[in-house]
Amino acid sequence: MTLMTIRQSIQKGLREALNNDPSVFLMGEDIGEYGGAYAITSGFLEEFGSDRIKDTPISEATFIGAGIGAATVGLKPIVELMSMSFSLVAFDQIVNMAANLRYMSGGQISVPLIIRAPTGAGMQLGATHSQSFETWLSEVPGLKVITFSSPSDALGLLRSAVKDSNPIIIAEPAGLYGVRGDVSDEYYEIPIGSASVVKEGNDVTLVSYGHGIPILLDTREELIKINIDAEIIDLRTLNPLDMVSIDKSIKKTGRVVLLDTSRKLGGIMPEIVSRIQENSVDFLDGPIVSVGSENTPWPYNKNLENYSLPNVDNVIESFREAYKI
Amino acid sequence: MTLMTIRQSIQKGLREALNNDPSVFLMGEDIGEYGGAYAITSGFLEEFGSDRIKDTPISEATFIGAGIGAATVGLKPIVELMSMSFSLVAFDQIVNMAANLRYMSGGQISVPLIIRAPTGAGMQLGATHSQSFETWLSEVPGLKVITFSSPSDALGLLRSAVKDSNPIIIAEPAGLYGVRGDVSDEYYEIPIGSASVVKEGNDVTLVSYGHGIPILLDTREELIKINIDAEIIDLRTLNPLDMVSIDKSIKKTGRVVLLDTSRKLGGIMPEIVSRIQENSVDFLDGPIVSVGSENTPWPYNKNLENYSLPNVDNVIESFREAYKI
Amino acid sequence: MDKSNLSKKELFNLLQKMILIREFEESCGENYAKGFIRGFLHLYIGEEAIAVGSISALREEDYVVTHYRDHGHALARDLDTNSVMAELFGKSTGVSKGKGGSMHLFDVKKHFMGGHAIVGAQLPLALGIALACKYKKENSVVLVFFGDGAVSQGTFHETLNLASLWELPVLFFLENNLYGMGSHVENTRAEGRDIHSSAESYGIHAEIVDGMNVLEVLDITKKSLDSIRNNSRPILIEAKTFRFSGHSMADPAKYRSQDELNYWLKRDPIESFEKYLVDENICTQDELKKIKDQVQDEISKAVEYAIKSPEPSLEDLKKDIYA
Amino acid sequence: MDKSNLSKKELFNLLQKMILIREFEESCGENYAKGFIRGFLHLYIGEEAIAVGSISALREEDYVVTHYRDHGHALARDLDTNSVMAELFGKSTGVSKGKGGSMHLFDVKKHFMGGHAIVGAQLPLALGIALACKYKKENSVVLVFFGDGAVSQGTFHETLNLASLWELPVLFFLENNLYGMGSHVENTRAEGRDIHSSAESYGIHAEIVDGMNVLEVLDITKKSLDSIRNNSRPILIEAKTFRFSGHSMADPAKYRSQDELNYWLKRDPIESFEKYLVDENICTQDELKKIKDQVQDEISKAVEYAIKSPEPSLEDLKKDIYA
Ligand SMILES: Cc1ncc(C[n+]2csc(CCOP(=O)(O)OP(=O)(O)O)c2C)c(N)n1
Ligand SMILES: Cc1ncc(C[n+]2csc(CCOP(=O)(O)OP(=O)(O)O)c2C)c(N)n1
Ligand SMILES: [Mg+2]
Ligand SMILES: [Mg+2]
Repeated sequence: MTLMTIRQSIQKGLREALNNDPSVFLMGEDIGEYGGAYAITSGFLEEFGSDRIKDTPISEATFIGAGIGAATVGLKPIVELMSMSFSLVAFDQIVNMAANLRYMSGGQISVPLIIRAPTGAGMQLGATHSQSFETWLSEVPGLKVITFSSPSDALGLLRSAVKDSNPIIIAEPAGLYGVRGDVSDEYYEIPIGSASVVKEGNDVTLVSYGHGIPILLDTREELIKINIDAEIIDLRTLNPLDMVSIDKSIKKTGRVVLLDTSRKLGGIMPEIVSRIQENSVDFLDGPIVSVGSENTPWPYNKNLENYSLPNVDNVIESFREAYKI
Repeated sequence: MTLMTIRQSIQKGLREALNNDPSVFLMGEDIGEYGGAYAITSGFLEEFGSDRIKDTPISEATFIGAGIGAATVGLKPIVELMSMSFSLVAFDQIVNMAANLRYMSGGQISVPLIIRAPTGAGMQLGATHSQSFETWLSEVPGLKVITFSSPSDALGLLRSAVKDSNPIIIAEPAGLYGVRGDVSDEYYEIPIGSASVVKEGNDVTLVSYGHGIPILLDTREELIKINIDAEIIDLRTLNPLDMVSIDKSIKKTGRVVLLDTSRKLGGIMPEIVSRIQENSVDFLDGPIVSVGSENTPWPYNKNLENYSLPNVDNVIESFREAYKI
Repeated sequence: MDKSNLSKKELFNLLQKMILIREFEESCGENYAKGFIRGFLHLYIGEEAIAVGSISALREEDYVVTHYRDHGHALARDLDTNSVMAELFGKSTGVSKGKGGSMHLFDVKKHFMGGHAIVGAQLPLALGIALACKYKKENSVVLVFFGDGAVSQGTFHETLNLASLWELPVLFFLENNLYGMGSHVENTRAEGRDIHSSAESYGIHAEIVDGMNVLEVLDITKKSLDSIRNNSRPILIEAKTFRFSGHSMADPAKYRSQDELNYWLKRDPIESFEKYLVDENICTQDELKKIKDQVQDEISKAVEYAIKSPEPSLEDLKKDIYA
Repeated sequence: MDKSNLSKKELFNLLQKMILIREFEESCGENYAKGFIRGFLHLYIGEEAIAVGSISALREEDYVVTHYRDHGHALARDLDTNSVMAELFGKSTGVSKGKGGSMHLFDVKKHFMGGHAIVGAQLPLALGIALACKYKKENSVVLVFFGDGAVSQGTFHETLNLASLWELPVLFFLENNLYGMGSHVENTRAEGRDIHSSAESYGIHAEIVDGMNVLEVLDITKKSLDSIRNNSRPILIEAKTFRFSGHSMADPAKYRSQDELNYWLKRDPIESFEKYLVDENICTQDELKKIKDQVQDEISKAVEYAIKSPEPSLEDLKKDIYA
């Protein structure tokens, strides 16, 4: 075991991929000399050279499209977007090209492309810079979308993504790059499409991902004080969703709270509500509780941003109200 | 009353707007000499001149951005996109600019812009040309999204949109342009945000919009044969959703089926499921039934496309299964 | 015209392919009218010399990327005529298993990387393939086709800049047929109908070529490919051409005059090439007729093949989404 | 330098504004360190001559549109110093009520149309405002600022094409400070550091100007505005400049050399203008000091104002979404 930050575990995974597979290369704005806007690729240019660590101009549509093209002929590009918010500029390439090429070609084409991007609000970056478009991308057939809340998961999922032959979006919670945790020194992978039970419990199932997990961990501590033993599920993959893990937990606890730190409206949670409602509603002792950010653009002001973001109190309140506890 | 097609009622609304308000102008690819890809603006160039019927190059990001800019200083641009599928090229302008400008400026800016685009699958246009991105746009605070299934609604909603000071997306069901219906000769408007009860009934609430409405009308006929009297709700506005009308109907019928001709995963319906589940689940005698297209890219082949699209049988089957009827 | 030391066989091949495309497109038109082909259908009639002249100059290891008006490029790249026709009929034997349709033809084995229907979206893809070729130190070139309308898209600018900056082996082939749907290029481009000069502002060498002259297209393409292989720098070729039919089957093309059409019809790339071959005594009328008969036979068989081919099975709907 | 028949008052105004911006930015840096200002903060230090020289040439009815590095443009456009500072502090008295922050400054009454944080996204917006001016037959010009990095975006291409094609009154002002974040323009642009020539490929006349010389900027801007008003054709001005600090507060700017920085520091637009004014006997050291004192006083008051201003109320979160 080695204690490291999520940033370090991503670096470890990227280094590994670059060292093991000559078809892997990195591409993105300022990932070379500058070392990446969030310093993920700091030192990589010196280590791997400019063919494999490719700085790009501010042309997201085209360098993502180029990543797609390179992937169709056997390379494994790992493209960094400075922010998930900027993905919109390249949405046509991601949604119409990366996701559709295999289908439109009758299965001839694979697009083993990874797009990594920091995501999420909470840093006072305002409306244009705080958005979480991974929720939209999670609805696109042909794409897979992964995310994480611990260094160990980050590395294990990245390893699986590198081996996968499909276009994969990695939504990296920007506020968690500094989170520390133990990472096994033995090689392991975490399969895409598998949620994890972060904490076991019997009384209520708390579901979230990314930035939501630290909130749920705190929530669990609070709930213990009122003798509620919460189970926490980290989705880790937004597409395909691991409904099996959720349904299993619900069958045990009979109660469920979904937490999304991105906007409640239009996030991934309504889909999960819809599926729980189809699969396991009979096991529930009350409504499916869903907590998310307010349905507004993201404000710059800290108080307003905090007020929009869900916190422990919001989760507990919604839970108690719904289940009359 | 005048019998006309949806195409004609849109034309009537656009003509009216151009005649009544000098700040209205139309902009889009081939809307002038060519008359529009779906012939909506046929003859408009001759009638209103090239300042008000502005042909554009294939630069969606920029001419939509230009529409936004013109709107911020008091004009009322009505921009035509040839297809909702092409909106992705301009997604940054629509989502980050049109929707956010008012908020980011602390309420100083209004963006009274209309973007009209034909939408939906069913014409064998394949994966890149059959998508329904209005469902994503419906989740963006700052935007309003409307749609329709009759000439009368099309005109009434368009009139409201022209008077509204917000950016509005009109998702025009491409397969319904030829649908005929009576349109009042008296002036009327249909408020944005109001669903309509297309048919009254007591036994089940059928909810859809756009291309789904003709399917529900047929479904209703079939259900009558088994003595089920269905109420049909046409959402007409995807944002803001008229949950009041839905809840009211559910309280009456105790059963609900949601139908979306776009993909079930990630459409507007999961959001509605989630809200019904919060508001009126206690009034339901069974699960919330949701029917939509398959979660695949759109195929060219007709059989496959038809197989993906929901039809009367799918709706009835899902309903009967869920409610054991 | 200058036959550039081509053998009779090579010259015949060029002619045969152009006629194949012409007859194929005419058959498509008929089968669209009959309802066998559906969706959007864009014919290549009038532009045959471009696809044939340029793609004939490629090596097997080179790549072709194109837009939705792609039948000509597909046939010039030797995609199986039967399978292309079957694709348009939506059959499981189609090059894209009936899932792509006219606008989305693919044959990866032949390095034919689509058929792309979002205007301008194919340019970044081509760039990426070229990047891969250079990365893998292959000596392949990517030939990418696009129209005058696509020049207005941001991806044109971004891609040309990157291709030049990164010195990638891309041959940008601009099919300037003067119209993007109903819009004349002079109404969509500030600098009017001559587009090649844009390339120079990216440090990309550009050539202008008569798109109705297959030998000229072949010649300039060959030289350009040589240059790209030697210098690893992109080149842009602008071909002046015209589509003889409407933008798609839905378009009666009322926005252009009969005079303009006539001007171009007189320059029909097939007729003029036939005349040249006959005038130069390379080809007899008999031989011409034989080629046409052969091609017509090939097309009839392709239509028959397409009609007889099975529809995809319904389970195919959910296949080919993930690798 | 050439004072171009400016009155002493006008010259003082230019100087005063440049110093105001400089001091404002330095104060921002301090208040960021103190945690009063958060989010991304991009300083304009070193580039003051551009905002002041160009915006001073505008009329009230003209419009300004800019990017996220927008404090200088805002102050040059006479936005209230207190309200701009309060915005950065996220206060309800800020120009955007604390909702926009540093990157999203707006003052519609002053025709200051933002503050846009997606690189290149402001260009179409500016185009649209210009379209409206022409449509309404107003004689206003839209002055839009963007960086060398933004030139790589597709919107640059699309917007220049349309501005020229539609003959719109846009003055494109390129602040070429040689870097977009850590990327030197020669690593992002095929044709290297001189960008103005791109404009010509759209039929747009371009000017190059020394961005460190406020009088030159003013002069060229005035001439360009006259030309635009008379001919309704866009113009592009490329100013050569340099930002003295990092891209944002997070950037130690290790990608550039001390030598390069020193080269530009020697051309400090404020110092050189002060020297000119003193050398030409237009201004005494005492007068200089007085301006600085006044400005420092204004800035201190602005900081005080910002600190004392109330936070937005929590209900404000849900306001200003719909009109
Ligand atoms: C982004 C986008 N916008 C619009 C369209 C609709 N459309 C398809 S082809 C076309 C015209 C393209 O013209 P050009 O590039 O000149 O090619 P040509 O058809 O003349 O071969 C248009 C507007 C599209 N497919 N994609
Ligand atoms: C679409 C998009 N991509 C990337 C960014 C991140 N980013 C912000 S500023 C910047 C550099 C812009 O450089 P330039 O245009 O030269 O302006 P300067 O900062 O030098 O004034 C980048 C990459 C962004 N805001 N938007
Ligand atoms: Mg064309
Ligand atoms: Mg710069």
